[in-house]
Amino acid sequence: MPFYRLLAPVLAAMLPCVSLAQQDTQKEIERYRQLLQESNPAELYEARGEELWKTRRGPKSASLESCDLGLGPGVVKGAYVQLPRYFADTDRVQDAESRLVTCMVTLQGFTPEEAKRNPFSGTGVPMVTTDPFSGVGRRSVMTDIVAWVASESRGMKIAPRMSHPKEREAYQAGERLFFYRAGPHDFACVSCHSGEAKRIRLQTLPDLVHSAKDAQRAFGTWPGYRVSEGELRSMQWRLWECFRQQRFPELEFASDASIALTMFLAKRAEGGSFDAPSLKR
Amino acid sequence: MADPMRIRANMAGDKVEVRVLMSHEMETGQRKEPSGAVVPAHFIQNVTVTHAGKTVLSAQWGTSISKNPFMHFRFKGGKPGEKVTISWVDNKGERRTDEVVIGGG
Amino acid sequence: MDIRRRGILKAGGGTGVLALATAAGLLRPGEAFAQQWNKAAFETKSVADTLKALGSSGSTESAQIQITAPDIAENGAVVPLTIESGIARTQTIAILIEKNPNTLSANFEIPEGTDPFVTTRVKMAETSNIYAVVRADGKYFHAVKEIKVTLGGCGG
Amino acid sequence: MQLKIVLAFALGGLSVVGCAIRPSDSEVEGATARMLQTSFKPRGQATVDRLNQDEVQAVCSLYKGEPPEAAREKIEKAQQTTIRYPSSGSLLGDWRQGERIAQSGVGKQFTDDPGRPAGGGCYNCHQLAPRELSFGTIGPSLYQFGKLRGSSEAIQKYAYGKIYNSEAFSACSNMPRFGRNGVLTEEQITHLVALLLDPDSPVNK
Repeated sequence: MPFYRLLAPVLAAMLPCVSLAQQDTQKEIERYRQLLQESNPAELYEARGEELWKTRRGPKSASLESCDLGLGPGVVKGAYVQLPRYFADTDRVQDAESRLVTCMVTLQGFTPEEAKRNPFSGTGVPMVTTDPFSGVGRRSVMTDIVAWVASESRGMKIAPRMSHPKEREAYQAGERLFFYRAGPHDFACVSCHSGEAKRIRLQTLPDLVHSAKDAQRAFGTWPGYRVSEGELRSMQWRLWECFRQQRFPELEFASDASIALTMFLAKRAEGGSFDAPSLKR
Repeated sequence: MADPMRIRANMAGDKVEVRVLMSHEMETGQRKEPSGAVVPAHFIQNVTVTHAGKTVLSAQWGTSISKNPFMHFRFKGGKPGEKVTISWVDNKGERRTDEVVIGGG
Repeated sequence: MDIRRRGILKAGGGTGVLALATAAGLLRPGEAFAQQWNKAAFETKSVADTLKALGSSGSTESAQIQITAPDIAENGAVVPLTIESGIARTQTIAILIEKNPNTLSANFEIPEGTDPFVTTRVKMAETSNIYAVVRADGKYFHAVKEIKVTLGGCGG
Repeated sequence: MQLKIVLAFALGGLSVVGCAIRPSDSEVEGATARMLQTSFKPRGQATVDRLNQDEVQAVCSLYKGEPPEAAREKIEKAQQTTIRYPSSGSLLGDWRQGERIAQSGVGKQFTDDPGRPAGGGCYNCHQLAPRELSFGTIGPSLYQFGKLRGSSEAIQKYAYGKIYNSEAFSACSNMPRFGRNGVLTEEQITHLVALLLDPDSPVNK
């Protein structure tokens, strides 16, 4: 546990001394976020990701430069905002991560297990202390590449496709998963993500059911560099972490459920501006 | 080897505005792994910025500079097309030097 | 706090060896800081001890030093800070965080021709005063600002 | 592994999505069930049987949290019968322990130690003691809960029952069934009741 986390209870106890109204707290936290916008460490991940995309790796010693992310081999610009989508060669709907797994397997000769082994980068400030994906300073090739691929859609409109029957099926299954209650806490995604300006503690939650604006801002800001963890986090990680807190079993990286939910969220966010990789609390 | 820095140097009036982002863990030495083992301190100690053979900024840092450090400052005397060089060295002796060409305003 | 009300920080006797050497012109500033790291100063655990280790016998509060930072930081792991000195012949800008395990966070050497201005990001263990300590023409001045640290999240 | 989701979504032949475009609802149901089976793996205390829904979970999923009146009544009635009151008698525990349980959000996650008691995470969603500024708003503010209602036996029973099994009072509530689902012990719940009702509790200051 880092030293600045050990003091959490102390801090909580100190808060009453803060003679600030809740509104002022929110205003100053907004200012804090503004000041951070001057520079986003996500850039460091994007730069590594671009390098990795061009690096010959794997048993076939090949780069990912001919990987087809949906717009043709090697086209990265604008690809992320049209994912997830149906790919004929795999006969599957795939998001950015699962498609990168496919390319690592077909182009570079990795096994699917190897390609999926280290999906999330290590946590500088571990929220999940026994996360096998994380170790101090452990990097994730997958996270770096996704950061770069996402950055190549920055400023574009979120435009998921919905023409293939499997794309519609993924969307509809994703919607059902969003409302699927289970586990010892009876939680579903919707438990927290419905209702205007709801908060967990001080953290405002996007209303993904009723607000197109919230849905757009939520989808349009992942991946994001999380200040609290000192790491870049992807949409796959976001879902994995949500299900952990929902008390579900562990969501498999790049699994069909994760892709279906991503499809549902992308569709809810359609037309919004894609502003990722972003900077988050 | 350490990752490259991301450096931006641009003219702002008669001054060069420099923004640099470094890739470094900046471990405090006070954090523990889940196993209980202390993660050893690992942090940048010295940063030097030079332009035309002259030091335009130098710094000593402790462990409380944030992970993936960011720094922003301004100096006089640079022109577009000239180079700004930034170096750092950490407590394990690892070092990194990168340079960037000064851009227009 | 008495010391603050008077606007003066006392550092106690003694003068840091490094500061002496620099002041005496034995080392060029760039060289000194490129090759040396003031271990003693970075191990100090109070504002007074840090000042002493930096070579100051005391510091005067100055309205010409500006600390730009949020009043509340959402996360102590990353707190953005800008320090700007309006004091002529500013030579160094140091950042001290009173309640951190080690007080001194950074010390910037500002040669002539470089603005006495720097932005960086620091870690804060808890709500604390931040001191910006400026050495100008061999004398020490400071400004202070309190930053509150909150924590979010729900799994803990 | 058998999942009950297929049944859940087939209930009454109702469509969650409404207007049916290709693929058919039954295809989507099948796809969703298959995804649940293939996309989650057991880890620590979070075994895959957690994905199996009980009737409350299934009905609330089906109706997206807003069941029709008949289904609502059925749930509340059935869930009432699950509430177990402590054998020792008193429902009013120690509010100080209650405050700690309300602050703690750990428990039942695959990263949590199953040997350690879980928290209620009450502040995640509710305002309670006013000195805690970091509170959530998914649930209503409970500040002055006891001051406004007193601490009669009836109120104690209500508060205990609501924490034990919220579905018995409000079908498809977002609040976990802390007692019914074995998240909190009966004793822990009495401490939370004290946090809400004890005149000395900071909640009622």
